[in-house]
Amino acid sequence: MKLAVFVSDFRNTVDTLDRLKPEKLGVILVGNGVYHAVIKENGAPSPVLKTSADFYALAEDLETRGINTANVKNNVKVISYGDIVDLIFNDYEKTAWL
Amino acid sequence: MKLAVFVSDFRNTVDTLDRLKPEKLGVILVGNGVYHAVIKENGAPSPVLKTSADFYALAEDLETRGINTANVKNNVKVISYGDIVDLIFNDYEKTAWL
Amino acid sequence: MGKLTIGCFSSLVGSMSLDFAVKLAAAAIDKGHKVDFWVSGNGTMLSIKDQRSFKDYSSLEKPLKELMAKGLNVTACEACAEARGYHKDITMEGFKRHSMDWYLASTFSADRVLHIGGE
Amino acid sequence: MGKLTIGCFSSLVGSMSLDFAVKLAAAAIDKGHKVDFWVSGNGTMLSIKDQRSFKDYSSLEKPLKELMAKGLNVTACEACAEARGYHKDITMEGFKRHSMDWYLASTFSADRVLHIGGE
Amino acid sequence: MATTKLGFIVQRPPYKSENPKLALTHAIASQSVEVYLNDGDIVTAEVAFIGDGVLNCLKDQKATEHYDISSTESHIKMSLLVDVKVFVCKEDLAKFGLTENDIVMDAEEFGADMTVSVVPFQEINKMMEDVNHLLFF
Amino acid sequence: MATTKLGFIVQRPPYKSENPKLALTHAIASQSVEVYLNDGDIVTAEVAFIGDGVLNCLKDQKATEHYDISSTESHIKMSLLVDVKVFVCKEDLAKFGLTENDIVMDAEEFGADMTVSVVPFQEINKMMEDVNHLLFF
Repeated sequence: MKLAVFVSDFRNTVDTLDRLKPEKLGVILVGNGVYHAVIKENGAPSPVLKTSADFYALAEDLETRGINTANVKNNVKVISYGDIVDLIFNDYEKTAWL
Repeated sequence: MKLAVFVSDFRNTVDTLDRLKPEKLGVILVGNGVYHAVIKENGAPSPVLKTSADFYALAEDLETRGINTANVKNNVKVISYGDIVDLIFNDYEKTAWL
Repeated sequence: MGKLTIGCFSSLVGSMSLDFAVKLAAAAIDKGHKVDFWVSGNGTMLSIKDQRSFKDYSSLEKPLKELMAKGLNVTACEACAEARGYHKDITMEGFKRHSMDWYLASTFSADRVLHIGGE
Repeated sequence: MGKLTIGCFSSLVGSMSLDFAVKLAAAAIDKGHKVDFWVSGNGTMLSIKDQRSFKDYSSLEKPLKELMAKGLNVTACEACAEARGYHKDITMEGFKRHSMDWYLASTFSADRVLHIGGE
Repeated sequence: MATTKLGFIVQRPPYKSENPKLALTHAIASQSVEVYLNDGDIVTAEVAFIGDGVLNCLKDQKATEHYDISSTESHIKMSLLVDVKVFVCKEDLAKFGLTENDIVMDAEEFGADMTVSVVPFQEINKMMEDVNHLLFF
Repeated sequence: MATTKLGFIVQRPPYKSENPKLALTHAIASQSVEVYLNDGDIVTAEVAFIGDGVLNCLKDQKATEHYDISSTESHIKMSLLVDVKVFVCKEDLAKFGLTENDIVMDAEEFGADMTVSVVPFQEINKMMEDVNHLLFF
């Protein structure tokens, strides 16, 4: 299964992400999930970024929160709404909004 | 300050409870906060119960969730809505809903 | 006897915060306290009249009317309601609508304030 | 071109989930996809007409109407709406109301489903 | 003649939000979806409770008595009655020290044949692979 | 002639819920509360951002550009303009690696004299002791 997971919260109340083992995993950070792309706590990047996956963060939602897209971690690709549409149609088969 | 703190979530997304240092602290478990009064995870009671405080859990909310009030931990007092009113008027000066 | 001001900012049907607030108001009134009840944000959903009562959803219109008859003072944030399309004509009878300063004014004479924010 | 079914169960004004869903629907339609949009639970708030536009609150009536003109198919869960007092007479024109099986039927022919649940 | 399979995954406890209940009511709606489809086409729903979601399955929920609303327990029973498959994650039950005795396992009193399946997470993962679309609650 | 002091504590990030913004709009409403009170009676509001709540204070929020809504940044500026005291927890800023350069510190462009105070949590605790009522968001 090729699965695109949407993370929309900064403080996850579910541990599902760690348990999913699809053949291909994409993590799309939207809403307050975009904080994972940039905020360090006590010097450490978000544990979400430790997942073995391709990472994306929505530019509009970064900027809405006062985050400069240039500050996003290297392994996270900054994308647009249009890119999300292409990702879920072309690169993944199923979606999961955690 | 005598402070009554309401905890209404099972998964806290704030760490405020640990940081409050009032002279007298009461923790009133309501809503999904009542799970802290009884649910163990991997054998360990909820970390919320480690706070130095008096603990209360709302009987109606325990029973709504299928929890027998007899199973609540010893250091948690099972109370009614009327008891909450008395607690906040008689035993505490301020309230905080975390 | 004292005065309790409750503010509730959470969303109705589904979340149980408004159910909690209404039951707590009832318990306080039963004990002879005066209660002011303010709803803001998604909590203004409470002010809509004629919500159909299904067994899947909590339905607070009836208990609320009983409490109003016993003196409960209940007010919705007008801007929060208007922004959601909850206009005056679909507001429950007796449910007041004011700007946010009403809530702050209510705390002035309150012995206790329970502000229900959260998520 | 494919078909995307979006289901949104979160609350409107305040949470940005519905804003997200509407913008994603717009992006998909711009790329030539067909979009079905289902709102349930507190998401049914989206269906109310004449929500006053304040700068503090997102106001989705205008973008939604533009998308409907471009073929967006948008439906609210009827029971969820009624339970909140959102009756037919305050529903936005063109916003359909059906029982939950409509959503499931929409997924039958969908190439992709994005179900926005969460909190 | 085609079948679309939906997987409903409930990962949060009941009552904080109505979503766990909406998961079950939407799954139950798979029974009446044919009116919108061509003859022989169907949509099936399977429901899995994982993580804190297993707390939805506790027995003896007194939601009607205290808050005059139906419980998630009664919705699980309704789902069984209309033959919706219901899975509960074995590891998550164990993590909370819960057993099959603590949770709804059947709806015999309504004449339901279907029972709840307590299964390892691996089987729920397999279900997720198997369905056409996933709906996480 | 009496004063009631309110302490608004914002502990969650912006935009997921509108509560952080409502905290600020309600605090600002302390300016117009006199219409309901006797001469000389007042209600004052102080606002403290703690924990993830400090993320509300980030500069250059483009909420209007992208979503056509006002930002929490603009609300903080409005609060300063009407002389509401605004505290930000120093330790929480540091935890996120943020400095005063990253957050709203004043509303000079609107002619506000008041500025944001970055203070240790201990001082926010003192504020909480000092006020008559607490409102946590």
